[in-house]
Amino acid sequence: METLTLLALSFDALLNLSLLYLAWILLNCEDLLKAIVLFVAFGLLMALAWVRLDAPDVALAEAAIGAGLTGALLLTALAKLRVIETNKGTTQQLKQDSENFQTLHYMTPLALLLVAIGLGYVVFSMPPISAGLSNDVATNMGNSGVSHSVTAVLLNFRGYDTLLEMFVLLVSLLGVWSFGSTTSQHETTPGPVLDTLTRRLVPVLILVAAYLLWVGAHAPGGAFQAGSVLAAAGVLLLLMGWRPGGYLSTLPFRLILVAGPGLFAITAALLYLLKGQLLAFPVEYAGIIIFALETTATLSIAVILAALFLSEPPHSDKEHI
Amino acid sequence: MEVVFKEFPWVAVLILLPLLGGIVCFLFSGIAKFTGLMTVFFTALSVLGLGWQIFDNGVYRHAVGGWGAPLGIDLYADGLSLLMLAATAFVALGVSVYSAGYFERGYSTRFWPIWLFLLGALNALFLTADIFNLYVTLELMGLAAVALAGLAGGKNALTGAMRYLLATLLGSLVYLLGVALLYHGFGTVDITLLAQRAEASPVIWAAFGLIAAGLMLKTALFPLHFWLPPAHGSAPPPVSALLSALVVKASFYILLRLWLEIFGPLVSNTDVSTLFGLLGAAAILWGSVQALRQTRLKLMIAYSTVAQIGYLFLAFPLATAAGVAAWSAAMYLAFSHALAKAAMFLAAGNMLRFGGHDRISDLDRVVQRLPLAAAAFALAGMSIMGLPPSGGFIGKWLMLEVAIKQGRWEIVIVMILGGLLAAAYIFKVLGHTFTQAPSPHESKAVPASMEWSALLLAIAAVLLGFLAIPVLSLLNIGNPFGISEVTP
Amino acid sequence: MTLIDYLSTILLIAGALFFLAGTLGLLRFPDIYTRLHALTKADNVGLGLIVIGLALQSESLASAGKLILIWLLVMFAGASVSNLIASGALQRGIRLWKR
Amino acid sequence: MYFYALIGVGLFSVGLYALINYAHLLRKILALNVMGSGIFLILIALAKRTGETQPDVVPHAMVITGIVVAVSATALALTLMLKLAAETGRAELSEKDRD
Repeated sequence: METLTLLALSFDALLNLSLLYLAWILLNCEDLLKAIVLFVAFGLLMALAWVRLDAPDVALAEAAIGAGLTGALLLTALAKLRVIETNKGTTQQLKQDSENFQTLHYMTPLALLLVAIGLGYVVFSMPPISAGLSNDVATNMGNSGVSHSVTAVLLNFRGYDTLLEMFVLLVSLLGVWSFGSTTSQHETTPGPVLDTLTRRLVPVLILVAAYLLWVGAHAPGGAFQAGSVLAAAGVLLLLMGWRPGGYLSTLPFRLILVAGPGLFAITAALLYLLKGQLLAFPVEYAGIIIFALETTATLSIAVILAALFLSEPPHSDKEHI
Repeated sequence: MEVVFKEFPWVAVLILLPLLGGIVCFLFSGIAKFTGLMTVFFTALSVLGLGWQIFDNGVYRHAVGGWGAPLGIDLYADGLSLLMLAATAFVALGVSVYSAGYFERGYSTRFWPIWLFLLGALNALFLTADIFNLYVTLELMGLAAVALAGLAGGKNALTGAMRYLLATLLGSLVYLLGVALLYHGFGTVDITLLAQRAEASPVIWAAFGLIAAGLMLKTALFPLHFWLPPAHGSAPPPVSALLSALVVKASFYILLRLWLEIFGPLVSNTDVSTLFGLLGAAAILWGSVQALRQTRLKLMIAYSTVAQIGYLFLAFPLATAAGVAAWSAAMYLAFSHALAKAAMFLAAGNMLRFGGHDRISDLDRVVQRLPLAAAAFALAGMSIMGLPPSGGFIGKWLMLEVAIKQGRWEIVIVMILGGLLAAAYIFKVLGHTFTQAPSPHESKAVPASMEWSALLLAIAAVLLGFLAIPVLSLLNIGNPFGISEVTP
Repeated sequence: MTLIDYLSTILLIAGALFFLAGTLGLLRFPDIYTRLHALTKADNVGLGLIVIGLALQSESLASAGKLILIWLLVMFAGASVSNLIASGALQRGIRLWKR
Repeated sequence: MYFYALIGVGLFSVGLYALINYAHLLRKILALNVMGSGIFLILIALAKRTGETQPDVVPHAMVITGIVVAVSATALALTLMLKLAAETGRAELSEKDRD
């Protein structure tokens, strides 16, 4: 037993140091492509850290969104940036931000070191045992409609946060669209390997997303994880060169985009009218309401994330002018 | 009938109506403008309803989902929230009517959904009693604000929006770290429970430092104001009005709320208040001098915002001895600044639309050719300078009174200097509106809705000066400033 | 320890050795193609051995099936991505290493 | 578990340093993401202090919310960066760009 604890401890120590080391290297290395690749590796190690900290839901979310989708977003952005730079004939090297604190050049690391030491002290000053809200969660689980505690917090106890968070996603997509197209669309024909990969993998991804959504009620998983896996299927299709084109501006597509946040907000309003309380799910129907909310949320999250990856605005302007 | 009004879920309407309205605008872009205007109108009416409700019944508390703090999220409305909601409603009405005329077709379909989501985020922010929920509303507000700031495109607007995005994201992250420390220190994210459980400790100090730093960055308090002038100066005028009038005030509101409820009583507050006061004074002087030096009208107004934010922070040192009076004065100023600054940006937008530029020295007889915009600018300027009988005058007068009573002459001097500098930069603009430019310019017609919305907001800012007693009594519902009162 | 425990220990250790060898290869081999070659050994064989070792320990057939599924998916994705990387490298004109 | 929280503090500081120090916007966006990860690590590591095997799950839900907010912000920031680069040719902010 003793050796096992020692093994676990040294594993934690190694993981911790690798995280910090990777973060340092990725932020300070010369090559941006390398930085992004290291960031994805960093995200995967973070997912490992979440597992070590008994947070499997967060690990799933991190692996799918934090490392996967963010990585894909960063890589395509870098590729587009390279195209822009080639067209404009500009090159960039690792450069200090001359505008920020030029005079404080040596002071900045020092000040940050002091901040870090102070924060570290504060972390250590926390009481060694604190139940947080775990007892409140445990007592109220029976009335939450689900048996998995993270889902209960996300969709029921603090469902209002999740309602607003869906709108954050939607606003970022509207923002991305309102800035307009970033590059000229260039169609790529996928090679046979990517083609096969996509054909085989997309159905599997859809299946995995459905599983994650369903399992969220009683085990790690849920709308955000399922939505991002489904979004990954969309990203693969987009990488294949599939372009939704006109679909993006059609009403059915827009309805899917807003279904998650919209249904959440309408549910909140209806429950207020019926029960006099925002988002107060009747205990006997809580499970089914949460499942309905999660299903629409999964679809919306998936489509929003994939659309963020595409980042091309729909051609709605042509349609209305 | 009266029962219906008193029991009606105004709070739910205030949060959900703009969010759902935004969705409708997004789905049916053909009716976006109409839906947007209706949504804003009914949201404003709901503020009236909520005001009636809490005037009769006292503070409003609602446990979302029926769980109640600490497990669930509580909504909370008192006089302070009501004042911020009212300012939001007034500015929202004015800016929406203006925007209906301002944005062309293509921009209009993009503007309305994002703006309504921003309105929903603001209302949700003023109504929550949960510091993590505040983080989510802050992010919703911040991303929507950035999207609007970059709406017009072009190098300056994009640079301003990018700078703004980096500042607002950094501010939210630092705030979130403070929230994380508070949660783990005291086991709750509910403001009222935190106030009961918190005690002076390293956790409180660190959390206060982080939350204050994050929110100061978002409020653009000197010297963390660097992002504000480019963002507010280069956004489309109605967006600048929203950003300057409401968005920076929202983060100030959070800072004030948390200071009053949690940190003020714990953090040995004379040093911190003095620091806030010093930064506020520096903001007033620096912002005003910079405003005076600007050659572009919108940048001048943006720097004026930096200065006017300084006044709000002057209340910190004054409040240690006279909490209610100092905070009432500051909030009165915040309210009248919201109206006046929105009016000023809209008037500047009219001049920009009219002449195709906003060079101050080139305003070319705006007073004759665009009298309503010039009048709006002058009336709003009255309130910014603090001339009687405007709302700005009442706010400054109340604050001066407190400062004189306490013998804080340095604050009195800074306030008077700030007023003089404001007079200088506003009269500089007004002077140029009378003079003729060397070569006459092409001019473009400005729709009446844009002219009148700017003017009505400016008139409201002046009329606010006559409403001191009812506004102050509404503000003190629920005694939001009571806790920081030091009993002798 | 039962026979099954011994068996899975051996499999796990063997799998870890393959990962070690693969990592060494990734770090020490001279060009991108040979590095890919080393990496796939770790992915396919190493992970396979570990998955079988763990599957022997699993409580139910379903969880053993999930483990096998992970292995299959990793092999499938690994093979495709290695191919993409290699063909990308060829397109960019990166030459094969010759002694 | 304090070690994980300390690493969280470290990530936050390293990210803040890079955010201030480097001019390239892509690096600033990476830095903000690293800072966010640091904060999430603090939130989750300290949630293990329940004294039981089951950690406090409320911070887990908060972090999932945070991760989604982070990806939204990243997407918006990247698009803004590309638009800016298309206008100015450089993915940087500089004082001289303003007129």
